[in-house]
Amino acid sequence: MNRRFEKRLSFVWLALSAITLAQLALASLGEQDALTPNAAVTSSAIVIALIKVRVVIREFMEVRYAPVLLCRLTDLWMALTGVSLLGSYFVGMALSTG
Amino acid sequence: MTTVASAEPRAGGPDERAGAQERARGVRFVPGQPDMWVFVLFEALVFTSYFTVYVIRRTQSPDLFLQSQAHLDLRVGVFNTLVLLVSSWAVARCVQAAREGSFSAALNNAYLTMLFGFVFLVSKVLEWATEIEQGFGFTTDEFFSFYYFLTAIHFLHLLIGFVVLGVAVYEIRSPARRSQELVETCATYWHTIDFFWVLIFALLYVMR
Amino acid sequence: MRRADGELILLWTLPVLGLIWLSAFLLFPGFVQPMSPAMSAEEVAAFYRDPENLARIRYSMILFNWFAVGLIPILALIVLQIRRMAHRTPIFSYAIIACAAGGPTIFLMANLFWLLAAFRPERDPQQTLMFNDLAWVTFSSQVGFLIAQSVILALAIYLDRHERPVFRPWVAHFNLVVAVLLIPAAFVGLAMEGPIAWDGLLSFWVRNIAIGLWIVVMGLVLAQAITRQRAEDEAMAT
Amino acid sequence: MSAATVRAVPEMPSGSLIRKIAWHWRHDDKRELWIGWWTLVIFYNLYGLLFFLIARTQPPPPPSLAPSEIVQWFDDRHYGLLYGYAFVSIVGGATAIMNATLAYTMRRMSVSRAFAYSYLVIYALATLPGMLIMGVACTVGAMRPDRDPELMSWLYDFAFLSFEGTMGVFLIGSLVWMVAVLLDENRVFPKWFGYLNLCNALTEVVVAPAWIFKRGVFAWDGAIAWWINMAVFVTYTTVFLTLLRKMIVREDFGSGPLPELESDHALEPAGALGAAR
Repeated sequence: MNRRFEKRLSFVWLALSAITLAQLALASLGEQDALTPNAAVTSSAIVIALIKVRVVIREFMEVRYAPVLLCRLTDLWMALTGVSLLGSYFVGMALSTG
Repeated sequence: MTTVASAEPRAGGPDERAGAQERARGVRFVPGQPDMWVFVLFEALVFTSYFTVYVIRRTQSPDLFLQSQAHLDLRVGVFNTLVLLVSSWAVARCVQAAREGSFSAALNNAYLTMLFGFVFLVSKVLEWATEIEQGFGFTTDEFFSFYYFLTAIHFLHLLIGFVVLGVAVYEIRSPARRSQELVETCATYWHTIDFFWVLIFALLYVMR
Repeated sequence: MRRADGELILLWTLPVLGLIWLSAFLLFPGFVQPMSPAMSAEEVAAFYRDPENLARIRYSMILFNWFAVGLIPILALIVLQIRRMAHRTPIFSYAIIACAAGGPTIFLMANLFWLLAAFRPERDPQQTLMFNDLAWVTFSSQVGFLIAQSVILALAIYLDRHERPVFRPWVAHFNLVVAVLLIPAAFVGLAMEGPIAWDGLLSFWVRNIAIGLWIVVMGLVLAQAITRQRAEDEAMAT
Repeated sequence: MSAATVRAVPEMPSGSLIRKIAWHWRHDDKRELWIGWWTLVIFYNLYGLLFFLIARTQPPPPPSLAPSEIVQWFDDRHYGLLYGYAFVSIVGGATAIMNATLAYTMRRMSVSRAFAYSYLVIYALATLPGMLIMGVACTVGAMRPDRDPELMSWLYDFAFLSFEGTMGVFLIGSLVWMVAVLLDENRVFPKWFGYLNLCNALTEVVVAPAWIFKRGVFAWDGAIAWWINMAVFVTYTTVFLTLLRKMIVREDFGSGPLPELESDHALEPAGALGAAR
């Protein structure tokens, strides 16, 4: 197998796993107030998830090497997801508390 | 638009070899059938809409959702994520090996993918069993309705993923078949399940 | 034994079916003088509770159940005749198969509701009334598949490019007339009395006579077509 | 399907629409397919008109209504229900020719006839839970507004649960079509349409909780069980009507691969990505 490519895949996997474990640490840091809504935790969770998704799409799914159109479409979807999740979170929270 | 199609390798035959040459020359290509990407993007939109409905409902009663969420074990979610990431890594290696013609390595990686997919299934079933034992069912409250709905629809995608991996194994096993395009198409499907889970994990286990 | 012989045997089930249908029709006390939708819940309940009626309702509906399914082989024969027509695609024969699956199922549902009403006549009159309504509405208003099979058959005949068509054009015209006669019955929900009500002239008498006539006429033209097919097969064989 | 006798075919007349239609009726080789296609298009439009505007049973009302509110609901749309479902039962049989046309696409593929036949029978049965049972229940409900409210409530549930909850036929039907399209080598439909069938099939699974919930997003009027599913279904239907039209234009009545259209060589993913958005 192509050594360079294989190394790259393994590195990507390590990075993704590290981020996931970091999320575990992050969440256990603020464990005592797990029962209060926390916009920072929520937005970082969503943003980190989208970064991970983008790495999977770019690297594992090889969109990095794909025609520009496909890169744009996947990015467009990620942007849409980010905006609608964060948007509905903040707007919804503002409406329900305000 | 035409760039997608013109670089698209047709299954088997001289076209595919041409595709491999293009790759070697660094020409941009769509991994697998471009058709599978229609599924990925369409299904991704459907999931985005499920997620959005979930977040909106959640903001309507944040306390209820947080209290119920506290009954989930974050470590299980992290374990699930890691397992699916390994399986994604294995299937990416499988594609790469098949591309280079080392089919036994490709086959081993495909089996590895299945193994980790199976570990995910088992851990999910165990997690559901624990929740149900503690008295948290599909109709317990709104959070658990969403929890079971999102994990179950993802589970269903994963079950279909085993059929898809079966196709990949079937292609790799016989020298008479070995359509690189189909192997890549199957891998694309599997990665899609992986990144859906990454989002579900963030929304069900981490978000506050 | 030639293929057409088996088809003739299937066709001869039609007179038997006709007999079943006629006896069931005469036996069911709600048909000879069709039940009015204007009857009150108590009247409907009394109708089912009358011991003489009750036995007749049950036996006639059991017969109707057989009759509905018995029509499927006849539709299959029509499918085979459509296959002999000069079309480019099997779409029309497929469509009649679809009607054969859908139509009798509707008839069976109506049948089921009548039998349910009769099974425990001691039920609350309101419930008996509801089952009775469901039965009559399903039976009368669900003419969709019957209309469709007539229209599709007519289309198939019009588009048959044979020099000697399998069915003559008048069969197609006849089918279209039948389809039109079935339409008013779809509106039974709108009237408690008058010609549209389910015991009325249009929804009951015209509709049912049209269906009966369709069965008789299609039986005769099918017999003619199959006999001709048999003669042609024989001529080819010798 | 014996071969048509060869006849001299006159030129298609220009001018009035009726003369053009008459020409197609007499001479167009694909007239059976076009009858099927137009039936599909007209039917789906009528279906939308009857269910959404005349009977007003879509978008669905909430399952959580009390019996007295259900009586009110039937009362509010009395004539809409009675006329709407009367028309539904008149045109309902048109599904036979529609499904026959779609089954024909599977017969034109390089796959076993089993696919076409299963599709045909599955969708012939789908007409009942898909609309006819609902029509009967709504007609019976509307025709006697003074009926016992408890029974009205039963009729209401019968109507909507039969309509929304019996998705097995559509689930298996979509899967049959998916497998046929993916196995086909005659290029009757592009492969992405096969995958789109899977998306549609999955939404038919998602509607299942409608049997369990009386309120919320999973109930029969919920954001997930109804609105998102409807959006997917409308996209799916629009896509297959477009593809079917293209298939009829390409049809050559042979048994090998269908010829490509000259105008849109290799544009397959373009349309697809457009539909996905």
